[in-house]
Amino acid sequence: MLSVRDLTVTFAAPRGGEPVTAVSGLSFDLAPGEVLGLVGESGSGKSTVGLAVLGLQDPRTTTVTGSIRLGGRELVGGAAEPAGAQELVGTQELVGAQALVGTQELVGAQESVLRRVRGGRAALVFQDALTSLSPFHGVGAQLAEMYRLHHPGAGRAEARRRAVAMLERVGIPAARAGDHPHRFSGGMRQRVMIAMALMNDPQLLIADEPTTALDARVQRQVLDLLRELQREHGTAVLLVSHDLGVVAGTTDRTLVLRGGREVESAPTGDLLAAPREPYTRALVGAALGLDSVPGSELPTVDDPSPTRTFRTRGDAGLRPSERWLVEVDDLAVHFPGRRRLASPRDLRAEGLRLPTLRAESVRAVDGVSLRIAPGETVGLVGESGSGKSTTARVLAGLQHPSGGRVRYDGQDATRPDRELRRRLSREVQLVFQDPYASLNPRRTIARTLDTPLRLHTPLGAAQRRERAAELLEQVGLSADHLDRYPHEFSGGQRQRIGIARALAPQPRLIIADEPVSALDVSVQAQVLNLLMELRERLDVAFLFVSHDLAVVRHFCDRVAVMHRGRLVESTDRDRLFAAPHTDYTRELLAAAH
Amino acid sequence: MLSFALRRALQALAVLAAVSAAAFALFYAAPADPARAACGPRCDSGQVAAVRQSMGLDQPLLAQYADYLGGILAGRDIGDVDGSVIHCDAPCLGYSYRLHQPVTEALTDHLPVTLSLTAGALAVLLVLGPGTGFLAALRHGRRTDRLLSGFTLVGASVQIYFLGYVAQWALVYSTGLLPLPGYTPPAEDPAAWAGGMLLPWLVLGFVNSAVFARLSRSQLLETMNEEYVRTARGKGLGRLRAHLKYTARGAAGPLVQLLGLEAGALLGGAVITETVFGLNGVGRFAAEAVEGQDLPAVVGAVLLAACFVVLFVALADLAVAWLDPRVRLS
Amino acid sequence: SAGAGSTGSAPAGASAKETSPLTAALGTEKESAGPAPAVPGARPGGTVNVYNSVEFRHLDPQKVYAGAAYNASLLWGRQLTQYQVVDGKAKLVGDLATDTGTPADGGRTWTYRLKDGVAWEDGKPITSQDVKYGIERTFGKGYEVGPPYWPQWLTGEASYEAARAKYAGPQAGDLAAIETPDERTVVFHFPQPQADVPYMAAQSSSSPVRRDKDTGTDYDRLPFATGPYRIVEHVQNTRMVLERNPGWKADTDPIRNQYPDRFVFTYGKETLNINQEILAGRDGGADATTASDTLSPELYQTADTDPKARELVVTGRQGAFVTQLVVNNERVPDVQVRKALHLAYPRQQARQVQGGSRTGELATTLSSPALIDWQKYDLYPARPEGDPEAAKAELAKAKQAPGSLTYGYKNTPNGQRVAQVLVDGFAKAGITVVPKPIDPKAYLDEVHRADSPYELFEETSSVDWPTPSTLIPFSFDGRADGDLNSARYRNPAVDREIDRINQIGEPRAKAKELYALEQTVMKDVPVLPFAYPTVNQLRGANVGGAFVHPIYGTVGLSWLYLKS
Amino acid sequence: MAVVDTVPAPVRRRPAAPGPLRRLLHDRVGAAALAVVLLFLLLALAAPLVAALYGKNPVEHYGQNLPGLLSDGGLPMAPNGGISGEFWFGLEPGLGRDVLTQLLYGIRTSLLIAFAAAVVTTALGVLAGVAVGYLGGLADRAFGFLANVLLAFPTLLLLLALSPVVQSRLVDPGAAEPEWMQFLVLVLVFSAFGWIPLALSLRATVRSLRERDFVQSARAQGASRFHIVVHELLPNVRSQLLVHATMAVPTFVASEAALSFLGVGVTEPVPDWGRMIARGSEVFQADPTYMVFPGVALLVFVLAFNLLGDAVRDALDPRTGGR
Ligand SMILES: Nc1ncnc2c1ncn2[C@@H]1O[C@H](COP(=O)(O)OP(=O)(O)OP(=O)(O)O)[C@@H](O)[C@H]1O
Ligand SMILES: Nc1ncnc2c1ncn2[C@@H]1O[C@H](COP(=O)(O)OP(=O)(O)OP(=O)(O)O)[C@@H](O)[C@H]1O
Ligand SMILES: [Mg+2]
Ligand SMILES: [Mg+2]
Repeated sequence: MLSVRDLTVTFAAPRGGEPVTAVSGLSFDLAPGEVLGLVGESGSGKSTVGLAVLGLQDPRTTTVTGSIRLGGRELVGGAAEPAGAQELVGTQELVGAQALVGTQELVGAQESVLRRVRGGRAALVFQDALTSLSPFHGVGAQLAEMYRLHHPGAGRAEARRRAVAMLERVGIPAARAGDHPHRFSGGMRQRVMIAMALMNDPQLLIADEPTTALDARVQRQVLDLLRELQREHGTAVLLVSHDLGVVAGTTDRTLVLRGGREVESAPTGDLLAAPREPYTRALVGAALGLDSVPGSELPTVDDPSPTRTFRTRGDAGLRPSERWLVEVDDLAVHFPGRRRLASPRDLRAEGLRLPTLRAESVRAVDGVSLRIAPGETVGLVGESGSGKSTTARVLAGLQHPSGGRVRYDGQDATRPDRELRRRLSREVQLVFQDPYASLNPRRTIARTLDTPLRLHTPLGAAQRRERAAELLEQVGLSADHLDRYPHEFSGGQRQRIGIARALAPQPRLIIADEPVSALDVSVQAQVLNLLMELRERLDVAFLFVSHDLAVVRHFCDRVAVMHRGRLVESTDRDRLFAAPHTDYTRELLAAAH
Repeated sequence: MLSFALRRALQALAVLAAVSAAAFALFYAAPADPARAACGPRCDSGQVAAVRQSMGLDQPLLAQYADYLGGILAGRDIGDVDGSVIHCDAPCLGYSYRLHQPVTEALTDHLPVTLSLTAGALAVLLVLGPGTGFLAALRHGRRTDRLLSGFTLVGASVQIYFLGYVAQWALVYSTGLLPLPGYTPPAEDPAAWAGGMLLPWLVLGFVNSAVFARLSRSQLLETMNEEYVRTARGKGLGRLRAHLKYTARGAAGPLVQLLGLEAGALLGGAVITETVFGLNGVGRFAAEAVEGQDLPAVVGAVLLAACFVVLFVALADLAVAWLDPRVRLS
Repeated sequence: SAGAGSTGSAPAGASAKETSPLTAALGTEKESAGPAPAVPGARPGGTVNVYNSVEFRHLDPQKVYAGAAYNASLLWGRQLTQYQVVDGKAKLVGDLATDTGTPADGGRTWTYRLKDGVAWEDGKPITSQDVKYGIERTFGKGYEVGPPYWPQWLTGEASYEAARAKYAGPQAGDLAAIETPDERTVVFHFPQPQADVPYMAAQSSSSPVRRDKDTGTDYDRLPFATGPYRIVEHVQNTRMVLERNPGWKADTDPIRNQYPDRFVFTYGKETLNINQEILAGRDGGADATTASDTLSPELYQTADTDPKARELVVTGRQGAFVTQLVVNNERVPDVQVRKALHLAYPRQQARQVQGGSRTGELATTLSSPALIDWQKYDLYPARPEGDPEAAKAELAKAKQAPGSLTYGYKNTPNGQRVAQVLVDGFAKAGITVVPKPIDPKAYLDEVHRADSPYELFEETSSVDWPTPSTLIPFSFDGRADGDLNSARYRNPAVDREIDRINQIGEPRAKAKELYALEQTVMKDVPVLPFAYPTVNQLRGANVGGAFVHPIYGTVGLSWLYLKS
Repeated sequence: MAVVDTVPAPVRRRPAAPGPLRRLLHDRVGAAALAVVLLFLLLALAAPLVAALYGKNPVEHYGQNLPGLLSDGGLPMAPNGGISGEFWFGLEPGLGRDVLTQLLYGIRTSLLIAFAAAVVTTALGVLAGVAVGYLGGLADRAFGFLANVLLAFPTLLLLLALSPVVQSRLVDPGAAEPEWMQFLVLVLVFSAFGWIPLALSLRATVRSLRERDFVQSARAQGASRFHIVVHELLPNVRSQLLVHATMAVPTFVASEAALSFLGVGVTEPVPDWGRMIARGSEVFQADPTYMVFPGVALLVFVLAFNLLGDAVRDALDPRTGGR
């Protein structure tokens, strides 16, 4: 189905520096109906492979060599085109494709060829869902377009119907098909991306971290959907993921990448059971299960068997002589919905005669009460779209609540005065769910990190730069990255930059919205270790939004569960995992196992 | 959206009131004496005073302004130079002593010319401006890009009276390639209308297109690198279509804003174009009114122009909000 | 001679020389009888297009007070007297009246008789009451814009205001000073002798107006016709259509012809466009003429080099205008200094930047060659390019050096260039001139106002009719204010002389005395004559009979015909 | 990134930072454009020197004072606008001044005014547009009002009405209006109106930017509004700004010429391109040469300036790499 030979992808020197070779000499094959897992640490080139297959990198800055063949049958005499730098777009040659019926060389292929392949025979789920959806068009329309592009005969209504049906299959209600992406939660956007990729029943699906923002239940639902498609249409799937659980449950074979090179490739079962390479072994070892010792230092690739255990707060709640750091009472956030003409039926129901414009508001958060003590870590879990990010944004002061009260350190934080606002901005930091969107595309990382340091620390310019470098190293990046721009990073790297930024002013409360969702297990462990260390050293409190129950269990003192904008449960970690109160929580837990 | 429109309408009224007040004050405070102009060079000061009185210019400025506003809302009676009284109907912008005509009527006489001119010029401008800008952005850095940019830049660096004059000379008077510039009502003879306006359209559109070409080029280049454009291409959209549908939409905000401005300004400020091509539109009317110190006509023309600017700027605001759903109307 | 008839191709400047070409002498009763002398080669029919960049300010006959409008209004309006033009020479003859008027009582009483068969456009006869009513209107409110002479003369008051205080127009009742003993006779009674009544009777303000057709303000848009054409459509600032007037009889009119079927006036086109359209002859351009727009400077070269274009230029003297550099005599009281300025004045260069000799002939006199019995004189011969040495010599004789002189000019590109010429030219004679631009609209107010700070400024002056009566007595009367006497020339002897001459009732005798007085004034060099301006206008290739009217200074419309 | 930034970079640069300047110089067209613009600036500065070497000055009326150069109507007698060994670029019709020196000194006038106005309008437009777009609310409404009033007011008519007032009020009657005053008035007038289009279009952009997460993130960190406007928003509107700024210069040169035409621009005898072009269009048919020099000079300058703008834009955009 897909045959990649000797693939090398090099990014041109950003502003004169060394060219970055993101993938070098990679070869693999993918048979119809097969699912290949692509794992590896963040920044190892996984997304780059996916984009290269469809020829979507900027041809002016990217050099792709090697051969990528897409076809329905076995390759004949598959001698790859001798590796030579070829521009992806604009080159006229069509390497050997004519000879092979249904087989196409994609490296250096003509734009028209690629166009037919993209979205039709091969579809791609992009990693960053927010920035990858057009902010100007409704999601339904974006899906319908995908269908019509590859079914020229189809009418608008037909495309629309299919789009809505597909959205429902990934769990997005038909009524919201007309909404624009910025009105959706992170997980919902990700599901939109998936739905879009599945519109045309592609033969090859490249799914780049498709489920990072999804809670276990929805994740399972989506993966089931993938599997179903694969059965029906024999779709081959290249699944990029760092979640070894997902890889184990979904893929037939797994390929481990590190630094753009293949480390190991084997059937998934074998690989996970008996990894050959030390790196793989470490990676597998780093995977977190629901049986870890909470608060213990996690194994990473560099340090596969740590011993240390971080001090946790132990009992959740207030110690004497303390007051709550954050008190949230009856918080509500309603978004005005799209106005539409009320249907005759609704009107009749309400006894109205004239057609009226009605806006059904979205109750994103509806009466949430929450407390966080100093130094305490509260996990916020719940299904996608249940209002976690919205709650987090309110606490960070970015969203005006429609009702309720937020107190910080005893003071009313919904209407902070100057003094309090200053304090809040230093002591409360937010890690955004969408890392790329939260980075200014026109500022280097150095400058992005410099802002909080300049605002909240007395350091001089040179010291700040040093500190920024230090922060980057703490999250597993290097000082070399300082002068790069956000678009030059991988998804996980961006997420780590977001974390580094939040750590910069040494806050008392970090509101972290899915901070490790895009990180491979090893880096995730590294970041969690860092956070736990900080917590121990500096007594930082966390509101930790995550759908990954294993992480929550390991990291949090107390867990709050949200469902449809309401807080359905808020208990001690151990109690929750041992004996969940509500059906909903039980369901969540069940899905995770 | 509805409340936005309402608020915009209120704001527009306030703007118009402010503009009319400013126009009134400025033009009435200028050193040239309209009564003297109306009277002629041989008048002695006594005669001028008599004229001034009959034109109502001896009243305090505020009283004159109040009368004026009242006239717009409810119509009013105006004393003519000979002491007789003329009634001027509701949107009364005063009475032109120079033309012996209510200003409103005079303006409506000239408006179709200016409307035709502007509409056509805008069409040309849209093709030449964003059109070439788009092509240039697509061919970024190549020869097409440079050529197109250069072409529109020529427009930016020539002045309309020069280009208009040379173009008329070359295309109309010496070679007869194009019909004489002039205005025929489109209802009368559409072909003659288009023929007579062709050259003014082309010249006005061309001269004003450069800024659009360049702005759209840079905006497009900016937006081309957005992730969602990549997604669109990942769907199998061709480069051109992806850019048309996604990039262009993302880049359109500032352009639309500028276009609104330009449309308003073209309507209100077509003085030079109309002069160059001998079109008898509102712009020329205004210039002549200034020349003839016909204050009611000047203020009326200014107000009309202001209406257009306000209208188009508001439309542009609406369009921007419609183009980008993330923008909140406030 | 000025306005060289229908060929219209006489080169500029060559036509008007030395003595007056004009015989604006008074015609006899026989000469006043119609019909007008036929224009050679003329044929009836067709539509003449008249292009005019701006609308005429007034059409109401009692408000019209400008050469081009006088000229155009001949098409639809008639007066008591009017100028008959043959071969470019004008002669004043009776128009509605049987002759140019009969004086009695040493010029205090003037009698006019109306011709038989003169009628309004609706066919009703024109009566003496109509004439009287028309002249009464000049007293009325709103008619300040017209000439003040009838009110001043009929009441004997020096100022228009005072005259109106005595009689305030037709609304105030009957004006006793005009008698209408019968339908056909008009008798004017003046408190003082008036010599210029025949000329005043030719002015538009002497047109009859019928009381029942007086629409007040609207009369300024649609006057009721007495001439060969009537106005059938008039959209202000846009278009005006004239058709033959059925009420007009050719044999009553010794002045006007009625060749074309229609005249269509188009307003609102820029001068340059008008001229180019006429030159190109497209879309009616061949059948067109301008009414007041002159040849654009942009086209001078074409008109000089392209023989086809040169054909179409109609050239002639611009009425009785004289352009002069006015010296503010209050600020420059020393005759010697003024004389030095006169000698140093770089007239030729100043004319060169404006287009050269095509624009006019350099002047030496205060009066224009267009006046009757005019004689050229040159009291202080000066070199056209300026004579710095002579000027310096003159300055040496001055009691005090002039310091720096402020030159106020209209802020137009042309004005700026002339200013540069003057600064440069006077500097050679050691005179510092500081140029000060003035907003063109405020120019006259600014240079005329009492405490005007300018020592030098340009002005174009004209008399109201081709006798010197309105020249020295108006512009150099020390008792008049800056509006009239812009040079602020004060000479009691001259003032006394003016009063004496004003008592003379016989036109030619009066003119003779005034020319003598002019030279007395010119001895003091109150102003520096610059040029007698020339007009260059275009007519379409198919238009015949075009010449510059010797009195009104623009192409006469009443003599035009279409060649085919 | 370093060259255009208005704020001092807080971080030590890498020693060999291949800044935008180097990227710019690598771009052949950009480098050429830069050279042309610099050449013009140099010529403007060195105008007196060049004129002295050439032996003419811009104010003397050679054509009028020396016989045989101009015709009775003021046109140069020699072909091609009077170009000769003596007068390299010919003579001005009418006054007969030397075209080359006029052109040289004209660079000073035109460019000084245009640059000054461009700088002021760009600064005002950026501050107003970005600030107001970000702040929204009351500031936005107030700005919208002001902008609409100013825009609705036809500049040309205003100028015609006002410039005499300025002249009569501010200038002593006995003295000529000083050059700097004319300059100042023009710059002020251009500035008063010129900033609005830029401000409006920036406001539109910023309105959509301000809802983005990266701005929100800066807000959450307690960044001041100033910081957000200058450091977060400005870099994202830079190319828009550049377009406006580079377009402003030729526009102002042209407007200034139009104003000279209406008698409210720079008056004689200050040499000025705009006025030269205006005069050139008057005598175009008779003496096309006179039009050619200022016309071509302006065209070359405008082209170079805009190409430079393009090149700078490209050099500044981190996402479009080297070609
Ligand atoms: N600007 C908005 N306008 C309208 N609805 C919105 C807006 N922002 C969020 N919502 C809606 O509010 C609900 C909660 O969104 P939120 O982002 O808080 O979810 P979440 O719990 O973070 O989900 P996820 O895990 O998928 O990120 C969703 O239904 C979402 O569609
Ligand atoms: N446009 C670019 N210019 C320069 N370097 C780039 C660019 N895009 C990606 N890179 C670099 O290439 C490497 C591989 O990136 P890629 O996005 O493929 O990683 P990934 O495996 O998908 O990681 P993640 O799991 O974090 O998403 C990274 O080190 C990244 O910094
Ligand atoms: Mg990735
Ligand atoms: Mg979320």
